[in-house]
Amino acid sequence: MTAVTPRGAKPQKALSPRNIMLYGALIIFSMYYLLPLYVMMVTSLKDMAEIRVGNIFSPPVEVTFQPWVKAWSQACTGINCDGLSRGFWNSIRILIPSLIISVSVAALTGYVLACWRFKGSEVFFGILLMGAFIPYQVLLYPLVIILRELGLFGSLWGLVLVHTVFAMPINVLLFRNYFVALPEELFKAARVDGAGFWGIFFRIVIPMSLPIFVVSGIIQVTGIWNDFLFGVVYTRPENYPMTVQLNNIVNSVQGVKEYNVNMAATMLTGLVPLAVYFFSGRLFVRGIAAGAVKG
Amino acid sequence: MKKTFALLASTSLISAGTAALAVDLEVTHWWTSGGEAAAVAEFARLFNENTDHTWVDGAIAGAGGTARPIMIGRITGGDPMGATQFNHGRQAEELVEAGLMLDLTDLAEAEGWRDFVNPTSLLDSCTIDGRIYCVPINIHSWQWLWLSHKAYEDAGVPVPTNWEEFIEAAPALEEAGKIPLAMGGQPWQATGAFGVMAIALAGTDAWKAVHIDQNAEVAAGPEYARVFEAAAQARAFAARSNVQDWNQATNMVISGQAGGQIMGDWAQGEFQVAGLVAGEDYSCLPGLGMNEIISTGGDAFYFPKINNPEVEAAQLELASLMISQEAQVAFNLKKGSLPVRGDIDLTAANDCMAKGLEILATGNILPDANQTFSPDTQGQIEDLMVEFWNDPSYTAEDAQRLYAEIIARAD
Amino acid sequence: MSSARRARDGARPPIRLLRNLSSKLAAIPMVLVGLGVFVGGTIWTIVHSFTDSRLLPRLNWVGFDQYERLWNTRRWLVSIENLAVYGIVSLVLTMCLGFFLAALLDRKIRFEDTFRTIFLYPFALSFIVTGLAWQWILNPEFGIQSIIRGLGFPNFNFDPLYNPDLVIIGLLIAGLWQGTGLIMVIMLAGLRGIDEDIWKATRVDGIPVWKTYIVVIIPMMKPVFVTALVLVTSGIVKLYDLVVAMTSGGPGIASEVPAKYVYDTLFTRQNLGQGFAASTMMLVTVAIILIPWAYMQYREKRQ
Amino acid sequence: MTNSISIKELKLAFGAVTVLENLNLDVGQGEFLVLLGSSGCGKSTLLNCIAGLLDITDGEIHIQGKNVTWEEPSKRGIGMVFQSYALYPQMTVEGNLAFGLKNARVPKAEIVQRIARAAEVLQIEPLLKRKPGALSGGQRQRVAIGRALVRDVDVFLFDEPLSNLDAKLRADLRVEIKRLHHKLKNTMIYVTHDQVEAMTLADRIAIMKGGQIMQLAPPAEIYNRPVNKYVAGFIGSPAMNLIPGQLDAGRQHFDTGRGMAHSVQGYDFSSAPVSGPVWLGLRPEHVQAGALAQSQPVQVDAYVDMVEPMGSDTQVWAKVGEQDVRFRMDGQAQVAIGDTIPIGFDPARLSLFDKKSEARL
Repeated sequence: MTAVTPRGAKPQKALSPRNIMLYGALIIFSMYYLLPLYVMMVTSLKDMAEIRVGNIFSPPVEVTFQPWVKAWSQACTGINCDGLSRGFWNSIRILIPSLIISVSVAALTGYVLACWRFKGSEVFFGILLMGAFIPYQVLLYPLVIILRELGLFGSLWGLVLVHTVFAMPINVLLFRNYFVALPEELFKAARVDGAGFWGIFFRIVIPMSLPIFVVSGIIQVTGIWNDFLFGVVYTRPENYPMTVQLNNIVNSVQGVKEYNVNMAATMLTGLVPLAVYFFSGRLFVRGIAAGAVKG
Repeated sequence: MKKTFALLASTSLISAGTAALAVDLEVTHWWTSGGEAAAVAEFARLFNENTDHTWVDGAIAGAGGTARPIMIGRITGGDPMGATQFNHGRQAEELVEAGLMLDLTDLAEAEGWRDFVNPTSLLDSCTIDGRIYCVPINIHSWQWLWLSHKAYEDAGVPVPTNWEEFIEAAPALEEAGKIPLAMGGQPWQATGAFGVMAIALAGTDAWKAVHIDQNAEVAAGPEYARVFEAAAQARAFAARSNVQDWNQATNMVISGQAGGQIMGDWAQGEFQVAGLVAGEDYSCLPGLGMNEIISTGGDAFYFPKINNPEVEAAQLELASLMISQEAQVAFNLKKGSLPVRGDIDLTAANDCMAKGLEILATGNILPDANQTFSPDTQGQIEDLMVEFWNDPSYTAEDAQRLYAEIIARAD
Repeated sequence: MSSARRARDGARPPIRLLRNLSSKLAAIPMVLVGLGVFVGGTIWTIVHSFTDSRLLPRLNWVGFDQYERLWNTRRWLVSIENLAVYGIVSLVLTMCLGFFLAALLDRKIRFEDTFRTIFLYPFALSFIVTGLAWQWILNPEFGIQSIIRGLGFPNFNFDPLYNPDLVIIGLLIAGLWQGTGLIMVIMLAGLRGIDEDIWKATRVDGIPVWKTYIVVIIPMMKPVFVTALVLVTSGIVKLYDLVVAMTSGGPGIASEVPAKYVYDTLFTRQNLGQGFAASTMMLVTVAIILIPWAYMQYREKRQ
Repeated sequence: MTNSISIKELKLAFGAVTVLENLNLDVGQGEFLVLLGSSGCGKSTLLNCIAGLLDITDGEIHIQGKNVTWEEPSKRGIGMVFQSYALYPQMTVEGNLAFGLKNARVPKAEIVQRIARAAEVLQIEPLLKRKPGALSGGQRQRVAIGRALVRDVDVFLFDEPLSNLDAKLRADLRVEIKRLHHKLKNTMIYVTHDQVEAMTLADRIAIMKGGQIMQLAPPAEIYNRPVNKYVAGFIGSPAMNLIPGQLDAGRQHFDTGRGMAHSVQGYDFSSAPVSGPVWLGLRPEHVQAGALAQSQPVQVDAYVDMVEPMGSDTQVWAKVGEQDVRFRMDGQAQVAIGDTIPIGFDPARLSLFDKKSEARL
């Protein structure tokens, strides 16, 4: 067969009715999923005159990269006309510490809950899980107060803290489920070998947990990168992430809406998480199988 | 001129003689459309040129509804900006009461704001317990109907001169494939348009009874019934304008796709950016041509308290600059709004602006809804209006009944 | 598994609190977040929902006034109804579509990786991006409607974002587009966990494939469905960004949702008390869904 | 010389559930003790308590004369081998062996030396650079034993080490463990549910049930003189026939009341015999059938129900009266379903248990 290596029984004839239905369905659904990407792409490569007269599905008659250039470096918000570029670097500066801290905290907490339970740890876990269901809006205001009291409001670290807090429920759940499924005897062996809480974590557990770190990492990269609400509420304009900038550009209509620039900006904003998915999709599926399905 | 101004500003403000250190002053606002951005750039230019400080622009797109929560969050969260826009009125009331805003009274008295601010009611809405906390910077009046000459020429009917003619001409426009009334989908636009119709059709007294005395009986009465009927009519004429933002709607008028738009004078800036000439390419009818009046809404700047004398000095310099003659002229010409000073001569003002100034001079003024209602009441009215405008089966009677209920519990 | 001991003297039990000390130290973030933010923030919110706080929180009690007003507000009622409709439909469709796609991918097909990536990639995009893209496609002047009219069906109407009766469909199209990928991956992982022998057995027994899925496979995947259910439900309750990006609640108030009501009331309308009352009601709704589930889980553990 | 391991009044409870209670156990120096029982009997739990992997609720644990009740597992002087091998998958075999030594800050040169020695003993030198994933089950378990070996400790703990292996490997490695014990002469505690392992390896076997030790004795005694009905039924394959009936103490006569009755004269009563309901235990291999029955003190007739020829011997399911009795015959014996043949046995090799207390009479 191909490099895809499906398991089990041998494939049937290529054009059996079964296969026609199967691939037909797959292709129809693929069109639904690819349509927006296609429309965004072709629109971003047209100029406005062509957009006004043509239909949105037709490929560009004359390909122009001007919308991309404009979205990246010229689009205006108020009197700042430096496009998404500023937001891109802000997003990177927000993403890296938030990613590292939120994943580390979640992994460590999951490790405690899976391997070193103490009286009451399950109760706290329950509370944490409830947190996954609390609408963010409910906590926006209390968090303003908490950040104010900590003196972190408006700073990058305040935002990092917020991302860490809201990442905890679902990521801790993933890590805990994954760690619980690791063979218990490994922990016992390591303890007999004299490894303690941290020794086991760093030397035994982490090296075995690449898939779940990938899953958590991907969820966090997309979550943090795509966040709009926290970025806008808990930072100052000079720290605005790319999504906020995208929103600003899209909503700062000057005269007519420049759909091509909007689409280019939209695609630029989605580029980082998309790249992450395309490059680690396989690991993601594996990690999901290990972390989300069990327990 | 600039030099003298700067000198004057620095002597009058920094009395103790502390050397002014350069401060990066962050200013947040929600001016992001073409005309707005050009206007705010004037402030930034003057501030950077005339002082040692730097204007850090904190534009937040998506109108006041998006921007205000962020501003308030920052102020209450202990990370205040140097200065921030609010509308005239009650939006910042509680922030002032909580002691989060800088008291500008000394500056205002030293410069004699009360002598030149016109109308003085603008300064009153900055005043809480006798102290002044904000700088009014412009007057925006909602009371305009903008009309596209091109659209009416295409339809072969004369450009209307009042609301009644507008209604009469509407079918002709529809026949010509035009949308008689352009209307954005955002709630505040429906609410604003309704307010304009209320003043124009129900009359000043009824409007005052509802807005200032919060008289629910008047709101349920026959004068307002007329307004709701007219709104239902307007709704039908606006049914096909599938746009969200106000300036997209304005753009329909500019391009002649739509006959007219009820919108505040900020729309002026868009006509100007598009290179259209008032009186030739478009007309403007204050008070829908029925009741010529200017409502004195607009924007004011507040200066959150920052416990740093250097920043405070910079804030006061900015406050002083914003209300200065030079800045008022530069800003308002670009913005299409009216200046808050009675002592400047806007020779550069175009046809529509001049009309506004004239009405202002005659004293035919009313406060803005933002000044009379709390944001909460205003929000409830918006909910009602946006539903009414978008649902053709919603009757005028039902809407009026609910409107009266909101007025009855307004605060 | 149990605890790390710190005692120097192996003969004597260590102090209770110090047992498992590293673990307890490592749990501090969880305790702080759980108690400090989730519980603390929730209690704070509930307490203030009984006050007349406006722009700033203050403890001026007004009893149930805020709730009374809330349930007399048309926009809130519409929001609740929208969320219920959107929630149920999207829950059912997400699960069905997710499972269906996973089953297709599990049929030993070629290019599985490609198809899976296609179905999953929207999940990488934010709701803001999703909303903008679909807003553009569903725009009646440029999008599907105009294309189909151009193909010779001048009376074809499909403008869900401008039609109050259809706007939920517009949201669903975009929401499903964004959300089914993840559920598909979870379902696929579940399907892969099922023993190949089960398939052999059903083939020997001559049970048709579709029936095997319904009768044999789905019941075996209960834990997977529970995980998926939790993820989808928690996402639905928070539905906000998509609405803001696609419709801003319009046309009119036809696509308002509770989370947006909360946000608008809290921050734009500057009526904290009312906003907190609405968020408390959202919490209550979540609790009503969640408590039976948590109880079931607990009981299962006991057995 | 003190005991190698001494457990006093051990109690382990999780909340309201008591898992182990009043447990006392002494293990001599160099002794090979097997903890035997079916799953859930508490044998692994007890081993984990000894290892320090579970906090006990009450009692004391001494290893090599030192009270280690609250000591870290790594400081108890034990090595442990697990059922799933529990090798660290990301480390090489060498890394696995060195991990504990590094944690204990053993000098590098000595680590190398000890690994070399253990590898030699276990014949795993060629595997040292490989990762566990590249090893077979048998090899993995050798490495796991090696990991205990390099620790240079007095006590080895085995937690069902052979259960994951196939039958042949299991037998091989069993012999190897026995050889290892013979060579090293360490104290070993070995948990298993496999009675063959227990019988072949143990100096003494502790049979556990419900968190208690039922009988602690050398294998032969466990086999010949089980202290109660449970132990009797647990040890031996095929299992002992346990036949309910009445004991007449005076006549030393046993009667099922269902067609099987015979004398038990010659039975070695532990205490004065009392009449009443009893279980009679008769090991299948102690029954002589056919011609051989005549040599036995007690003889009855049996109706053959089912025959299982195994090659070396033949297992027969038969009825004595209405009572099922299972026994073995020589592999060459000619017997068919439906035959009635005489069977005989020696009451001295029987076991009698009180019906109520199930204790040996």
